[in-house]
Amino acid sequence: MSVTRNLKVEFGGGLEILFNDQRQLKITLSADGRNPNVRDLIKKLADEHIQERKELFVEGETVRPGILVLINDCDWELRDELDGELEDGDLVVFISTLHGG
Amino acid sequence: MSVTRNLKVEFGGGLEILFNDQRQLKITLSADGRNPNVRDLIKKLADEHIQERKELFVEGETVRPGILVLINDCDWELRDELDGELEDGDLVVFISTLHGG
Amino acid sequence: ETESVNGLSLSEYKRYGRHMVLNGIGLPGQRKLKSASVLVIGAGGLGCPAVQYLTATGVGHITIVDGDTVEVSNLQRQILHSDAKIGMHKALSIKEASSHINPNVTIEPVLQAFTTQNAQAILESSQPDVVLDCTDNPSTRYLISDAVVIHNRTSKRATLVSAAATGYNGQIITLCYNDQAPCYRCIIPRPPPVQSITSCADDGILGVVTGTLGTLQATECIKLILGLHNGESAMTVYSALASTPFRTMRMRSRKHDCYADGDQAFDKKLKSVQDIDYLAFTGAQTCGTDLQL
Amino acid sequence: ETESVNGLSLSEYKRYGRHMVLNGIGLPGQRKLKSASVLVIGAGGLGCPAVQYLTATGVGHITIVDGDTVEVSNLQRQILHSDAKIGMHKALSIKEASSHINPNVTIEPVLQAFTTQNAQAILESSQPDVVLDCTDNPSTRYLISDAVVIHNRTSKRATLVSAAATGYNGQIITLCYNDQAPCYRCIIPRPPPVQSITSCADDGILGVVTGTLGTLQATECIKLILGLHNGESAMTVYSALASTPFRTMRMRSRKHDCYADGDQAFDKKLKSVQDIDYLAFTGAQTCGTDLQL
Ligand SMILES: [Zn+2]
Ligand SMILES: [Zn+2]
Repeated sequence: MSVTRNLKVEFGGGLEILFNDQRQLKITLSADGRNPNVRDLIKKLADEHIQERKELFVEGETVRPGILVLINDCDWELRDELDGELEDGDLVVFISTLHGG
Repeated sequence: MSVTRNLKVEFGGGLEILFNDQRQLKITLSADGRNPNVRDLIKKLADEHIQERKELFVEGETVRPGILVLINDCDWELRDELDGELEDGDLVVFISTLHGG
Repeated sequence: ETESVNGLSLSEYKRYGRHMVLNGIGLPGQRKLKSASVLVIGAGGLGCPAVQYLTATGVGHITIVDGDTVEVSNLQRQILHSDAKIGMHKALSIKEASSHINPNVTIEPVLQAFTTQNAQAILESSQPDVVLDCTDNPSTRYLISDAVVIHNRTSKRATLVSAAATGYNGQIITLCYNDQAPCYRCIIPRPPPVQSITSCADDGILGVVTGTLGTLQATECIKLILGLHNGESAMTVYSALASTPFRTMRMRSRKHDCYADGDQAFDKKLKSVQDIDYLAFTGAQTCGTDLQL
Repeated sequence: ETESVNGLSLSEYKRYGRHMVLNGIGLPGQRKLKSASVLVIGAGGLGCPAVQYLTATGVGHITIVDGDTVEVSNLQRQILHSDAKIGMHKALSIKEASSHINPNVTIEPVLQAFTTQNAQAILESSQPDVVLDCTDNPSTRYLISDAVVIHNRTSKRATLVSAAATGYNGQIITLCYNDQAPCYRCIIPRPPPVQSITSCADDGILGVVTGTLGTLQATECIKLILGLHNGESAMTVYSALASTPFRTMRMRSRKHDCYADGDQAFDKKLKSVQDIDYLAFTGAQTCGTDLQL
């Protein structure tokens, strides 16, 4: 049986450029026989929503260094990182850290 | 039958002073045989959470002029003002408008 | 440095290069900034940082309206003034400071308070693309909004960016963006009761809070001039001490029964700010004088 | 003006009155500000507005570290510099500008880049309550954080407020607040790949965005000195063009396996920033030079 979640995804710090300049996406995420997690979301974004320069978003199954992942305004480290299960309506924000000044 | 809602309430623009310097309250709001609305919330806040100078918060059954009411980051005018029904988990923000500079 | 290419001198290309390279600006954007006119009402805690960044970014024409002179109690937040300028008109002081930030910008100081008497004439002569309300009292806020509404019926539209700050708190809202956008009265139809407004001189204010709000006013203004504004009537509220310091709220549209820009028949419309006693309407004294210790 | 009451002169009472009346400040707060020491690393787009408001508010001792000199391409955002100061050291330029804002503040300019060679000595001699990272490249950000972590093992604790801005975006985070708070490495353990960092000179930046972030750095710093900070490791991210421009996120605590401030045995701890090649670590060149057109 497939479990489905409707999520809001937001990009910041310039990361939106990789996603066709879209700052916000609505994503429907499914997994078979278990709750979808952040690992599934990253894979879906990389597979279906980036045309080029995927390596500026993913590294293996996780995000590249310098990208912060925030779930409902909390650092994903407080919610099991890749294994963190997602709920309907969750807001997941991907932020590229900046260095200029 | 009584309908109950668990709400988050926040105060801003200095209004927190009327509420014992609390910026955030968790409020459980009930109504008999109908969904609780913003009118019920204002009455409960005025009756149970302000000790003095109630007139700086309410005027009749609504808030005094110069207070903005925002439900889930939207102006309450977009949600039926006093008659707007509240859902579990709604965030209601009361903001006093400022004039200094 | 007299050579000019496509409307900008070579030194302007060097000066503005770091933002001209951005998507959404480029040469067309810089030319929009250069030909824009902004009316800043209030040369205090909000007006100083706002003008500072408008000037640095190359907004071509800035009119600054303020009748006050610099006092020592202003200096904890009005960062373009200084001890040496105590007693000088604030609008002149800002003009002087701005000339060091960017000599390419024309600053027009108006050494009077913005009143029912001069409101329409100042709008008429400056023909602003954007008006920044950087004042400090409710009466003038209603006056500015009404004057902009009346002005926009017959002139090039001016968008109004209104900000305020008190204590550790601030607010900013963009008004009159188009025919369906609210004015100040649409958002706050009735003024707050007098007892809820501490007198201006008693209001404490952390200077850096006016800095944040004035800088955000400049940002809104630059976005508006560049056509990068999304046109939403959003209000951002700021509480420096809160754990969520900023909240941005989607606001109502123009109110059809608004006293200033409602759907009334022409002969019922507000026609002149001189018909209104703003002090009586708000019940509050104007202020602008500072705490005397 | 030599008369002093409870540690402040009469002119200081007049100057600071508008914030001394606030709950949480008063005379004790102003005395904390006056005796505080702040180390500002970087005298550019973030450092200018930060120092401007720290100075106006009466923070007593400010050390500014920057080896660069003023160039015309700085002036669209570095609002304390000016055409007349082109070629002058930025740290000296800020000292000069600050003296007009508030002559009561002592500014100590350090006319060198912050490097592995001078990092510990600068922290040692300034003994800061707060360090503001106002730099513009990843190498120096890691260096500053590591140097603060090492410094805090044996000296009065310095809290680190790190901000950055690129294009229309900015970020600010408060680090090293206490033993359980994260350092910069806890938040970003590995630097971003080189190809994701455009070279500094190619990065566009809207000047007013650095203004907002630098002003927010001053606000964090003032809250920290006054004891009004809630101690949370929150990060605020800003996108000037987004419909929700600000988001504040709750961040992780110190990481027990952090390279700099983890739970390693003493002999495995990072002991000296001189043991690290920060340029090799981040793979990026330092920068600070500006777009040459
Ligand atoms: Zn209206
Ligand atoms: Zn760490």
